[in-house]
Amino acid sequence: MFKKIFIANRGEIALRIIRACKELGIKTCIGYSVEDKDSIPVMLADESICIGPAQSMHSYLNLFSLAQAIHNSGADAVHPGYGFLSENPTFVKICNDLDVVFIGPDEQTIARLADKSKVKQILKNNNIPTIPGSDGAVKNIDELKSVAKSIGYPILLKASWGGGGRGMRVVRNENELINEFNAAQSEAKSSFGREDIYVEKFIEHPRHIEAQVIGDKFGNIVHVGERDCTLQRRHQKVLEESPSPYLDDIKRAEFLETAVKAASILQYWNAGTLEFLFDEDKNFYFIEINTRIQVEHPVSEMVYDVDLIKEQIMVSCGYELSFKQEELKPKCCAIECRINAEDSERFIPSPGKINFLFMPSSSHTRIDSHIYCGYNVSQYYDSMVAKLIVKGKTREEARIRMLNNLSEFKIEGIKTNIPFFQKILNSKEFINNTYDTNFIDRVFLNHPK
Amino acid sequence: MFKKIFIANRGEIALRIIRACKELGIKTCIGYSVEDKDSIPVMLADESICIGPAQSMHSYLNLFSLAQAIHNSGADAVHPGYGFLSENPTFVKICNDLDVVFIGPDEQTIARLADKSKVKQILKNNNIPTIPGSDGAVKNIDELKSVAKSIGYPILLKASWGGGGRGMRVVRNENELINEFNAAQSEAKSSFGREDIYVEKFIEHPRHIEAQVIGDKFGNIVHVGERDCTLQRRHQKVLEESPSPYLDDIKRAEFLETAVKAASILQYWNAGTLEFLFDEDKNFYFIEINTRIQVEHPVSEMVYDVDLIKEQIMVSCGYELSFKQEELKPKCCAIECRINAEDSERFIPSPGKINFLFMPSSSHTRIDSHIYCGYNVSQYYDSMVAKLIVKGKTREEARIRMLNNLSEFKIEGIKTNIPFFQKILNSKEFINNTYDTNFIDRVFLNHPK
Amino acid sequence: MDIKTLKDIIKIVENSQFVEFSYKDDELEITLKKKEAFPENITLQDNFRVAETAAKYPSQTIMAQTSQVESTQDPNLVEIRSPMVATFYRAPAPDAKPYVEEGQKVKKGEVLCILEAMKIMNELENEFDCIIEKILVQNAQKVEFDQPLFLVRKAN
Amino acid sequence: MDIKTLKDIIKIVENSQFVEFSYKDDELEITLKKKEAFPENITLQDNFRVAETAAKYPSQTIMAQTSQVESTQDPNLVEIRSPMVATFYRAPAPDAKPYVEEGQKVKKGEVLCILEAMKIMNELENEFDCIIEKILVQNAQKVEFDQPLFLVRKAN
Repeated sequence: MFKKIFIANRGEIALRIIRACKELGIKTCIGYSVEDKDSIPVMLADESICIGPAQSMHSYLNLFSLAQAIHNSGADAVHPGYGFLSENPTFVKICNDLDVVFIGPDEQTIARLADKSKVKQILKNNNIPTIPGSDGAVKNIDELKSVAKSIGYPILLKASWGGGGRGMRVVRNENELINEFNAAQSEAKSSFGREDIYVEKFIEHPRHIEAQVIGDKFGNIVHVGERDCTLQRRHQKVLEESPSPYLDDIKRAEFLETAVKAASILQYWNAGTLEFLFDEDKNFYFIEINTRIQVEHPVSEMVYDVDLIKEQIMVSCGYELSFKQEELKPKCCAIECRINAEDSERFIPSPGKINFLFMPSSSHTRIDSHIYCGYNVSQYYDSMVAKLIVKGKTREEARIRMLNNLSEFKIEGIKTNIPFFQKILNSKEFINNTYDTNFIDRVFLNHPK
Repeated sequence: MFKKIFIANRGEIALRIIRACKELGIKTCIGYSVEDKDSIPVMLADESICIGPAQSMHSYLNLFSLAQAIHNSGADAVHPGYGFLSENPTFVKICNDLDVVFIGPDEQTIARLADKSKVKQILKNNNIPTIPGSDGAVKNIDELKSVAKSIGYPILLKASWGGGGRGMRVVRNENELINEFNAAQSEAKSSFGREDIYVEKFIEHPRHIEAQVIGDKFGNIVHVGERDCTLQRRHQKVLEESPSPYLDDIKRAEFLETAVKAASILQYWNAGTLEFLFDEDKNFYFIEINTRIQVEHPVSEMVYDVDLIKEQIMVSCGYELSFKQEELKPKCCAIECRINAEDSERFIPSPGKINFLFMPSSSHTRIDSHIYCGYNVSQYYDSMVAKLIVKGKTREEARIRMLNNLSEFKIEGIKTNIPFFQKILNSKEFINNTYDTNFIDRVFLNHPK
Repeated sequence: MDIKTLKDIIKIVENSQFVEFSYKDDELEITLKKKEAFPENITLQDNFRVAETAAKYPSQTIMAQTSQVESTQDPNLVEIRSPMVATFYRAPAPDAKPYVEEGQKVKKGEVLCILEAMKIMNELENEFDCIIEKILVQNAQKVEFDQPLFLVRKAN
Repeated sequence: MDIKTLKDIIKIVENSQFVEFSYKDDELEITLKKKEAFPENITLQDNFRVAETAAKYPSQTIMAQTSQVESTQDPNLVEIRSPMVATFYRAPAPDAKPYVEEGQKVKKGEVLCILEAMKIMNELENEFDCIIEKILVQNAQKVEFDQPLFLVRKAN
């Protein structure tokens, strides 16, 4: 097993990694920015190295500084968490050059799967359902037009190298096509450095459901169930749950089997997530694969009673998976709310110092959070301050418990989206499970769909 | 179901009751002392009524004030928690007179079981093993001497109306007998108002193991496993765990069966605990029955995945038990540490204002606590500030996780016994399970056994 | 002023409870600040009041207990608080006229109201001569321990 | 007031619990403050220093960056901090003599030390004329971003 893991991340996921390492008896060293000097992860890690100033570009995204810090730390492995450099092939290469294990898939795998349109192509050729669209990036306006015609409007323009919903545009008829395409290209160029755009059939009222997979170096790969991430605000996940209330057991089995098959086709290993869209007839289409641990991983951990971070560390170290597919059974229903430091009406970030804090606790509650009373929520980083995960024997029990837990969650000094979650969890659409990915934008923000 | 429950308690158990009520959709009204004005239970209860000044005698133990408050609240039930008036027959009677349900056994049952020596007598006559000793209180010195002779030294002098270990004295030979007896009588008189003393065989190196039972009004009664409370400091429980590592499955089954039989003989219903001592040959002897929910109940809740407070409320309301004995199976190992605001070297209380607080959290952690950063730990009440309960697939996994959780538990402004727990959990005696009820006093306090 | 005087002042202030002291001359100006004068001591004051109340309570007297109003400087303006959980009645009977009205002068020992608890009618006696500035609760209202009932001005 | 008197006053205040003392004469004005009279803003100062450092960093200069020492009032006493995670070397080679010694005068533009990061030897240049008061890290020691390397006194 590893002796010391260097944590190239911050906040709750850094804390989560420290906890997993403690259970495995592995020492930790965290690289932190000056802004995070007084953070809980820095307090709880065995060692810490300041890697730069507050701005991520010069600290958490600073390959040069991180490389030296990893070297100085004497760590034999690096956990990138999510975001930042977690899917950056260059960072993986640097780790390799330093003779340090990058906890995640290998450099080639990450590079291979970074090209979303190529991945789609491979799966399509292997009879994994994908959304009808262009074969990879469209070369020119003519190809664009013909593809659009063949699959029919509305269509979606996506950046080949994009992610997180940025650089995505819906086009409803040919008149809008060229302007939107040019806009998408320039946005992609500025956001991701490459202007490649590919085309997809736009699905009305879709559900966003993803499959958690994890595999080892010996070709063993299993799924740890699905997560329903349909509740999004501007393509950003807001609330996740598992199992998905949208699927019956037959459809669920078919879906998860397909996801594992897709992962095998892509020769994927380590922890990963395959994202799919479901249309109103419950046909599902592959969108993309994420080659990292995800924010919402605790939902699956609650439902299947596994520790994905520990498992990720062990398979990266060369161990076989500690469980077989048939040993994994859903034990409950779990819901996660992403508590953000933001105005719950207009969703603008609300950084500042927390001057009162009380968090719920119970046998069925888990909170992944790095905040404390007196902690200053920085404007430099993501506004998520806590992940509140609650389980119940049924979805309804979990929903009620989540509402009770939210009513106990007292935080002063910053605004949070807790009131927003209370509205959602009490909405008939959520209770009756009759919502799609546009639900929040449509109902709560009154945005044109 | 009840409409509103009045909570006649404070601190973490008041919060625990509020949480149970929220899940059952029952409103809550808490009676609080001026000292507890800014406490979390007062913040989270639907209503609150100030019942008196800081001193318990004039607030939480003030029958007159509580009676009026219960009346004013319009509640249809009262939860007494543990301690305070939870086992006071007069309080139960007052509730009855107010036409309010006391959540616990009925007045007669509590009164009947308050006389410890009488209870022992009944069980003895029904072939439940009890510790050899006097039949009830000893009338005089002569009886005392003859009993002592017949059962042999060392013997234990106990107050018939006592509890919590107070008024207990070990006598190792006849020379000490009379002095100790007189001392015990006067202590009993001052502590419990009655000077009755009964005699018991003193067991060397005993293990303290108790059985959790719960029954309804229809004669259904089940056990929810055992709790090993052997780790005590001056007869005060410090750490509890379930299942007991001292018992193999055959002995466990025999013990729990006996406990349920004893409860039936005593016609007991509602939540209760039967305490036993185990000698070095694993013979067990009944000591006493507690007719309330206990501090350490979460340990059993974690292991058996039940909610004892909810169940207690439901059976008190007249419902049948929601589970049968055969449905209750231990699912894991759980350990509870009672985090107290006290110096961990000399165990003197350390009240004061908490100015920094960070508590651990995970899927296998539960914390029952009412404290927050800025909260003032009052010198007027019990020094317990948090119950940290951790589970694992094995006892060793639970032990490691407890140590990891304790290392994450950061609290400043008051001293706590966390360092003390770290010593205990790392001691070879705890790891190898070779300790008795005197372990802490002997090893950590160097008191004469 | 000479060094000796200054020394004395410093010693005096240091050994005092004052955490801030300033003195200005000509148009004489003195400021003395105690710890309590600074934020975060609200609870402290609270506990103090509690203790005071507690000290009074055990005697089970039904004499009105008072505490100074925090929001004002006026030392004569005090609150008369309830010594028990009860129901508040302004008059001895539903049809009778109230014991006191706002603006009324009340002598020490006169009855202010009735506090009914557990079927017992407790007459709340006035502790000192005063004027009723405001009656803070409604007739037949349920009151809790330590709840302000009357705002009164002490007569000197 | 003569220097002797002033010394006395200073001694008295120094040995007292007062953290602030001011004295004005003619229209005499005295102020004495104990530390309780101040809010705690250590963290605030910290954040300030952080911001300042951050502002400097993006330029990626390997010019030494400095920040004033908190513990002292002396505006000329400053810390030179590491602009990168690196290994600190006092000399260009193991056998060579150190660039600077404590007590030495150093001109603007002179090399203070070498910061080795990713096999690259970065010479840390001095920003202003100063005297090396103290070298705060050992030769070949691993240093983190923003870590104080030298305590120097600005020459004016």
